[in-house]
Amino acid sequence: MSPETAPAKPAPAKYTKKDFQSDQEIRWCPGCGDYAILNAVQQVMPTLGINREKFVFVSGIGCSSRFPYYMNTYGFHTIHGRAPAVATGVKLTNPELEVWVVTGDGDGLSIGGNHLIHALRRNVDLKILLFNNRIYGLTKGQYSPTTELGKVNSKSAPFGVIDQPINPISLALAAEATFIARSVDIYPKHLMDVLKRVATHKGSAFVEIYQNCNVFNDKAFIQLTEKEIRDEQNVSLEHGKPLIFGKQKEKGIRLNGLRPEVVKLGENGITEKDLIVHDEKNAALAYLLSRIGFPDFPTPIGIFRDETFPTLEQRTRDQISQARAKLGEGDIDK
Amino acid sequence: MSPETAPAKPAPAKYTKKDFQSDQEIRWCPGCGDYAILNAVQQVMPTLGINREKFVFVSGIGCSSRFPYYMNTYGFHTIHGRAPAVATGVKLTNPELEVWVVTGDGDGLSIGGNHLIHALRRNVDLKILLFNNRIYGLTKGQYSPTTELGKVNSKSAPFGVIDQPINPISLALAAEATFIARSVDIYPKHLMDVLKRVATHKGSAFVEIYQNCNVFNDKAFIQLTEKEIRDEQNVSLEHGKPLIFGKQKEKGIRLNGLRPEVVKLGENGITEKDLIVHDEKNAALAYLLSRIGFPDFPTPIGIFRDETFPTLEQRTRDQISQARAKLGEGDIDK
Amino acid sequence: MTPQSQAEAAPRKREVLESVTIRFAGDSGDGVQITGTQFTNTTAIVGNDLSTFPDFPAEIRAPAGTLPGVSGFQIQFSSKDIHTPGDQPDVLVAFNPAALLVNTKDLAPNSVVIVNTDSFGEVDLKKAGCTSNPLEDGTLSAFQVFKIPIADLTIKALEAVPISHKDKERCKNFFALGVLYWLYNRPMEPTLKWFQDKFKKKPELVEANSLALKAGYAYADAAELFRSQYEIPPAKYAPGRYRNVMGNEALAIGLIAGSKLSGLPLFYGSYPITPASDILHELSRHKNFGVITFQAEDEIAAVTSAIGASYAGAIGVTGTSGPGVALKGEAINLAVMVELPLVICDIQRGGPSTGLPTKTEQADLMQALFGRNSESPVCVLAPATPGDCFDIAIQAVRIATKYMVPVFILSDGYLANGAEPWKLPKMADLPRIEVKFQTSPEHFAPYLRDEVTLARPWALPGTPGLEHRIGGIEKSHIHGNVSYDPDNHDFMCRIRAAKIQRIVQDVPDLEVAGDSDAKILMVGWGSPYGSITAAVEEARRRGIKVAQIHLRHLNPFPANLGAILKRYPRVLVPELNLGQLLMVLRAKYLVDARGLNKVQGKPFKVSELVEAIEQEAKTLQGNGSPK
Amino acid sequence: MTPQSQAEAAPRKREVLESVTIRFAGDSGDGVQITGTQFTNTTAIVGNDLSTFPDFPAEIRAPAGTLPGVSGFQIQFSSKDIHTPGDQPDVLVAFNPAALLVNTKDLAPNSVVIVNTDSFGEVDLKKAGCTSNPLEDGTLSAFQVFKIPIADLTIKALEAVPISHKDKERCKNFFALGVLYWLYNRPMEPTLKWFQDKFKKKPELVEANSLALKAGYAYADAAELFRSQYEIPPAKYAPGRYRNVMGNEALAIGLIAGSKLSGLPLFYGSYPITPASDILHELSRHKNFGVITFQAEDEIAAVTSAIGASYAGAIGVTGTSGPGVALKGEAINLAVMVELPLVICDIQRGGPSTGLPTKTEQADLMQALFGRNSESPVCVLAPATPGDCFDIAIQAVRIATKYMVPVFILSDGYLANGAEPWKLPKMADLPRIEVKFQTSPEHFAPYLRDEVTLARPWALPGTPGLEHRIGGIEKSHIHGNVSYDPDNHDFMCRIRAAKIQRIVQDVPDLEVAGDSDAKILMVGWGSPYGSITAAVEEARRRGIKVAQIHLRHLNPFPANLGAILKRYPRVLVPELNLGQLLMVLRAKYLVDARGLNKVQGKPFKVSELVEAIEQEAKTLQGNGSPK
Ligand SMILES: Cc1ncc(C[n+]2csc(CCOP(=O)(O)OP(=O)(O)O)c2C)c(N)n1
Ligand SMILES: Cc1ncc(C[n+]2csc(CCOP(=O)(O)OP(=O)(O)O)c2C)c(N)n1
Ligand code: SF4
Ligand code: SF4
Ligand SMILES: [Mg+2]
Ligand SMILES: [Mg+2]
Repeated sequence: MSPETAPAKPAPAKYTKKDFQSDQEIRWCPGCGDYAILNAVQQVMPTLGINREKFVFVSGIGCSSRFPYYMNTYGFHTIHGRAPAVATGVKLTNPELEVWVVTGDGDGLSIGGNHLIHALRRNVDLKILLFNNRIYGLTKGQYSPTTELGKVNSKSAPFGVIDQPINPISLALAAEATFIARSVDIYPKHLMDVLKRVATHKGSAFVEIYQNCNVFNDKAFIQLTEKEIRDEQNVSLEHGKPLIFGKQKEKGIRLNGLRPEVVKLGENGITEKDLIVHDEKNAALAYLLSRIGFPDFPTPIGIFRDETFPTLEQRTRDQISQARAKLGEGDIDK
Repeated sequence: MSPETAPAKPAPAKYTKKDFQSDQEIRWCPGCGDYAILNAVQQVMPTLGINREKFVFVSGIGCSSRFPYYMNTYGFHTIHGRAPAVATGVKLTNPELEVWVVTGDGDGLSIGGNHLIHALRRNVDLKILLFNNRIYGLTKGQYSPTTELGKVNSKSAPFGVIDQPINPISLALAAEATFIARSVDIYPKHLMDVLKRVATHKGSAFVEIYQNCNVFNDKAFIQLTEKEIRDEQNVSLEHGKPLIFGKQKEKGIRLNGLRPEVVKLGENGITEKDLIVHDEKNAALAYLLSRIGFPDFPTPIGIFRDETFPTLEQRTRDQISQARAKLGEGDIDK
Repeated sequence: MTPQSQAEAAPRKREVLESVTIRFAGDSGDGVQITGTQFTNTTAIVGNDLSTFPDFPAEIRAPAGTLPGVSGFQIQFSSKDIHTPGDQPDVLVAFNPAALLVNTKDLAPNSVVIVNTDSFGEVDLKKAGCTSNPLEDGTLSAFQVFKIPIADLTIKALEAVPISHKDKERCKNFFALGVLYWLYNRPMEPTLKWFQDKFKKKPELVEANSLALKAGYAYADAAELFRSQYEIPPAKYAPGRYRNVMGNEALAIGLIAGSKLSGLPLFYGSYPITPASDILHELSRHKNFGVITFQAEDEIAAVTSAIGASYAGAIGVTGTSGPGVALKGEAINLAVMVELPLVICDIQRGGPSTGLPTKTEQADLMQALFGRNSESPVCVLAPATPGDCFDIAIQAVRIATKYMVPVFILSDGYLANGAEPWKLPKMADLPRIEVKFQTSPEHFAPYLRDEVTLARPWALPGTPGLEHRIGGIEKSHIHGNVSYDPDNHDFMCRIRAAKIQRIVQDVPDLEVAGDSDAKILMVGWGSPYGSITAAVEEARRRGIKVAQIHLRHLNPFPANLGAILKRYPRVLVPELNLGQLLMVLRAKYLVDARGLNKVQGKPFKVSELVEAIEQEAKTLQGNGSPK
Repeated sequence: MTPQSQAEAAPRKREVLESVTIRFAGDSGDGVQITGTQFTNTTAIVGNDLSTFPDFPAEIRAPAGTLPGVSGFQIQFSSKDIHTPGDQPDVLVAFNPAALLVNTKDLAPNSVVIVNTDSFGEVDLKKAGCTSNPLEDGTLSAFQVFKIPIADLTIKALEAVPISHKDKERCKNFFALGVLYWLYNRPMEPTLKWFQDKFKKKPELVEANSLALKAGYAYADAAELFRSQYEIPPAKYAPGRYRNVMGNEALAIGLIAGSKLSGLPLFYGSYPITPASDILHELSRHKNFGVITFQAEDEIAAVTSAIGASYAGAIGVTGTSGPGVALKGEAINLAVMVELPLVICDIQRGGPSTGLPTKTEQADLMQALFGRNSESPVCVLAPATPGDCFDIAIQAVRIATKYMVPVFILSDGYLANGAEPWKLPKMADLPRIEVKFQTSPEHFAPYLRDEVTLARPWALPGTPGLEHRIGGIEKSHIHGNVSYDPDNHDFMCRIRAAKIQRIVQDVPDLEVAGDSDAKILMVGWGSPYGSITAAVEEARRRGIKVAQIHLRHLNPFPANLGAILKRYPRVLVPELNLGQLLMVLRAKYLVDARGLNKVQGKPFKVSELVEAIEQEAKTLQGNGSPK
């Protein structure tokens, strides 16, 4: 049974969350944000109407990368940083499969940064979830490429981090990923909405998920998680809608030339019309939004970009059929 | 003599181009664009007023990476893709040195992509020259990460390239490189001007140089090199100046919302005022410009971005002195 | 002599013991490692010889109370010279059922078991997967069990302290420590002092933990629980200041010492990986020594940045574990080709692939020797004990700079985290490392070699008149220009190999321990040194003639190795792998050496090796001398 | 028998020769490789046995006319069965002074030298660094020199053709080819036909090149230059269709055949590197076979994508050279741990580091066997000839899928670019490769092993009911869950090793060639097969008793290897490295084998090996049997 002749697809079974829970005991620290993300994924899976055996979760190494063990699907816990490359091989070989990649800020942006951008720019149909806790959790607390300048709580920079951090969304954009989004571990509804969108996207998809490592980098995203302030500190991106935020939805973001600025609705005549209207097809806007956040701006969450281009696996298949049409099915004896 | 106690800097000697030519016979194919770039660099060096022994040229592997052999400075022809990392070690150890990196589109963007973005985002004071010929020259003609979709002249994609190429300028921008520029092998004056600017920049600098590989990818940049059309096909970026181009300087680029568009000056009342005024400090603008080019737009050349932030080597030194101030010079016996 | 051997004796007296082995076990959350470390430090101060073995669970903290979550810390301390953390604990301190279940199998009949009865409720038992309560179902019938409501007693003792109930309960490990301090008659001051520093900013915690410790001590003293208190007299040491040191710590300090002795700045390029990360952590805390630490984006950047640093005049060092070394091979070959100093620390762990990241193994010898394309000779060293990591680090810096070569240090998880008393070095007593950079253009050629060492000159960028180019393509002899000449390539391949062989000048001859007229020779390398040494001593005590050599230099070998091997009819090579040194010895010396191999992520037990020796001795007797 | 031996003979007759060796030499720009290839293909059609050796200059084209720019192509062809491209050319065709200078040192006295006199002007001589003109200064006095104004004659011949002067001059190599076709009596048709296809779109070039070829032929016929024409009768072959094949080409076709025989899609993940790139080029031209080629961003992505492909049910193959293998070690270990099929093609080149990229070497054996962290057993195969690359590729696919293991193919630059006549396989005659995927959940466990092969089941994602997880952490026996159990780890390490040993079931016993009563046994592997075989034949012709075995399986070894080695007093191991197979043989079998080692980026000369054998034979006579 070669992948090219995979078993006929039976009518999608009706699943519940339980069907996506493996028998493996979960091994994350109590209180880890990874639990919430696992929960969200396991809730979204049954809603997709796709047979369970079609799902493959590929990961690298890290706390986040233990994820596949807890999904009752096919799972491959590979080596550090290489999941996107392994997943590319899987998807090119059998495009029928739904290939999800789970990675971390170290796995995906440090050792694996190159594989990430190349998988994205090739537009392989992979759903890449990057759990960003701004720390190396598994190795017990070294700073990561997303750790803030000056941060002193990491084991490898006791005098403070001196490396300018990397911006995952800007990077995905530079790599021309066709789907780019951001969500937060403890925003279950928002996270599930994003996951549903990514599940239906065809092409390279990148989702940054802010995740709390309560053991080595607790409260890294406090501005988004503390009840009191979070409404002031995040702005949700919705296609075709103006960028409004705040407890009373009283604030918004407008463009001054190419520079975004926070404005108060009503104040000196500012109305919704003055605000940026989100457009998932506008890369320049996505780039602008990728560079704003705490403390001067609310942090944008939601879908930055959603474009459709032919996927690499599609182009590979097309090329093979064209070659066959042109040269006839290959025959070694000839 | 440890680097920390390097020899006192004598008054910069007066050099000529010859002083920067090594005794090694040059090994590039006749007609290769690399000759022009070498020539430009060797002409710029004497103008910098820096002692020759301070220069270190570090490269990876590729035709372009043979560059250091031909410079009569210190040179290190390392391994494929790793030059930025080697150079980082050099610069952190001896900040007195002027460290230049020469790489190619394969060396720097394929195998070495990750080292490139990490060197850039850390803002190590490296001058990185990427010779982009959109092909693997040394290995005799496989497509590279910058080869255009559908291109059929490469040995590894006889049926046409199906990988979406990567955009080097966007990538450098996502990595927050503090200096980003583009020039062309056969634009000697422009190239030398850019090189002089990069030489004086303190921090991570990235220069993409379009270079013709006349053996395996001839005329890859024909729109910029053919006398007849080049003036229509490139727009030079100058800080504070509007984006004007064309044989008669009759055309310009303006912004329609966040979308750039080509306009004719004079036509339905369009004047210079309507055009984009270049600003090296505006990353969003740089991003917009990084994504325009042939065929719909002229290709921007010149300096996309020039910002100043503390360098990694500076921060490293500062941290050491602070630690010494705080804890006193380390003593193992204690 | 162990506690239980005293069990029948009359009430409350002082027994003198030679050695005791204690194991603390509980949840990662129970502070097992801290408790063990405190007991260790105090014991070092008291002047006993000691050896420790922290046994971590899998990297991520498993759910509280479960078997995979159990963390252990074992220490053997003694009035005599000892070499291992002990095969079997005499005393087990178990903070919960899981800890008890996981560890009882390692106990000899009649050993002492101290349990925290407060953590044996329904829930706790369920988490540990117990169907019945091991405290009642006879599981422990073979042992002397001391049931103490440690948590309750602690909380009572802290009544007055203004901290949460949960925080009080957290202090229970120090109550247990107090009990042991009394039992083995150790002073509380060092730990009390440690509380002061550790919780500077939280006085209430200083009070709470101090109270808990004292309460435990008082409880043991008052309660009629223990029939006697034990005395372990100080061991006799060579004079000098001692402190307790772990392998990675010693390695880090050794690198700094190497930097000071050579006058070279130390550059450490590394990407975190268990169990090597602590070297990075340690060095990054010592910026006041001028150390440059660079946390690279991956292992390849780590090693190549170190090569760049050496090129610019630092001593470039990179550290990792097996999987990282597998990534650095190509870059290490660049250092081989451009002949620059480079120190590669490989803190070995269980493999292959991700393997057993937190467990020990010594299976990277072949990788260090041969894990690169083409003919790629490098120097390989291996420390024998935690303290030896310091000396090996200095030796690595000396050889790397003197011969302009890459040098591997093969440590492992056991040495990295294990501790032993360590005599503080005096820098003044350590021989300087002479480094001469090329400064004058006269007679300068990039590959003109020193006659004695075959080293090429180290000509730093920034030196006027020495501008030159190096790289990974084959170089011409003397001038170092790119050369495709067939004979030159052959010549250079052989001279690179010869250069590594020259290092033998800096390798002391081996001294054979044990019986010169023995029929059996034990040949070891790396961390099994302690177990092998203890096993040889034990075997000889049992009247078997056996000799021992231990290799700290694995390439090149000491000059007299071949001669020694040939002197003994039977050569045994214990390794925590499937026979790597064994293969090299057989190939090089054509001796029919036999391997004693174990790949369990754990060090050798002394008893395992003693048995193997006895076994071999029998066969030898049987058939006279071996075929 | 060689041409010059005929030199004194009477005018213009037909001489019959057994074998001739010709070397074409000139600038990369002179079309030397094309000329050689055309001569080779025609010679294959004529039915001679042949062997070729293209010798490329450094990767980048050096300036025209300089010594480093010289490119060479050597072919030996014969009416008998031959094994090498020949030690010394009988005929040298030199297109310029540089080509002459570089190659004359390889000529025997009296050999034929054909020079293009038009390229011996001032400038040309200067470029080649000549102070005097070698055509006049006596440099060539020892040879039969034929001075032909090849360029001029070509241009004249093409007068009528409407192309530039420069383009006309470019056709001169085919004029030279015409001369040789006449001299060795080869038909021009195949080449004329080739022009038709090659320049389909440029009729004027078809005309030009055809005219040049014919002009050369006519010139040789007319001019009184050569005293005779030579005849090399066809060799006797087993019946079948033959074509000329190069190693990389055969390897690529072999992989496709493996895919067809197994019914698995072929996935080739690779990052370009000399001399492996041609495999990628070849496969990417065969998309109509359903081949998926993936040019990855680096070697690590190349091998990991191949592992992903195997996981999804393809036969995952990755190809590179030594430096690339040095980067793939960690990923190969993942395949070792998850026990998936993987084929790694290592087309070896000169090292270490970047080394001599365009030259051949066989120094990656140790890297293939041991270049990874911890205990990492893999299967290693090595082809003996260009054509053998096809069979080895199929064998690699068979073993990888049958045992679920990584399999190394160690080819090298010499095999990759060398050519030999190759009997076209009939797919129908090749044994199928049986692959059974797990389909039913019954009795399924990810690490439940087959009793015979010890392979675990191959359960593809997409199969209902088999959802399971695999990864690089140690796995529990049968169930494959993450396991930190010490005994399980030891067990799994040993079973992974045992599984590789089981492959011996698929390894044919060695057959000893030569004299069974010989005192000397030659043991080879890889590309030296031809030279060793020729040397053994020659030595025996000279009356020395010598035997030969050649290893195509390097791990595991054939079952009868040990027994064979013990039968011969002296074992010699010729390798293009410093003694790698030698070390493994000595360690495994404790035989005092001796190495014949050369690391010059060139194959062995037959004469070198014959001398070594004679030398050894003498010593053996001297001291009876060796110590
Ligand atoms: C080749 C290799 N290098 C290093 C490591 C050690 N390592 C494992 S996970 C990790 C970083 C994990 O950080 P991240 O990706 O952010 O995952 P998290 O644990 O934070 O979820 C490192 C450095 C490894 N396992 N393999
Ligand atoms: C580890 C490794 N992989 C692959 C190669 C082969 N290789 C050398 S240069 C090169 C690509 C060169 O392309 P580019 O960087 O664009 O340089 P160019 O020759 O075009 O100037 C490759 C694949 C190598 N030398 N080392
Ligand atoms: S270390 Fe941090 S990221 Fe890892 S499991 Fe624990 S809390 Fe989660
Ligand atoms: S191959 Fe191309 S890039 Fe390389 S030297 Fe020749 S022309 Fe230049
Ligand atoms: Mg993280
Ligand atoms: Mg290129």
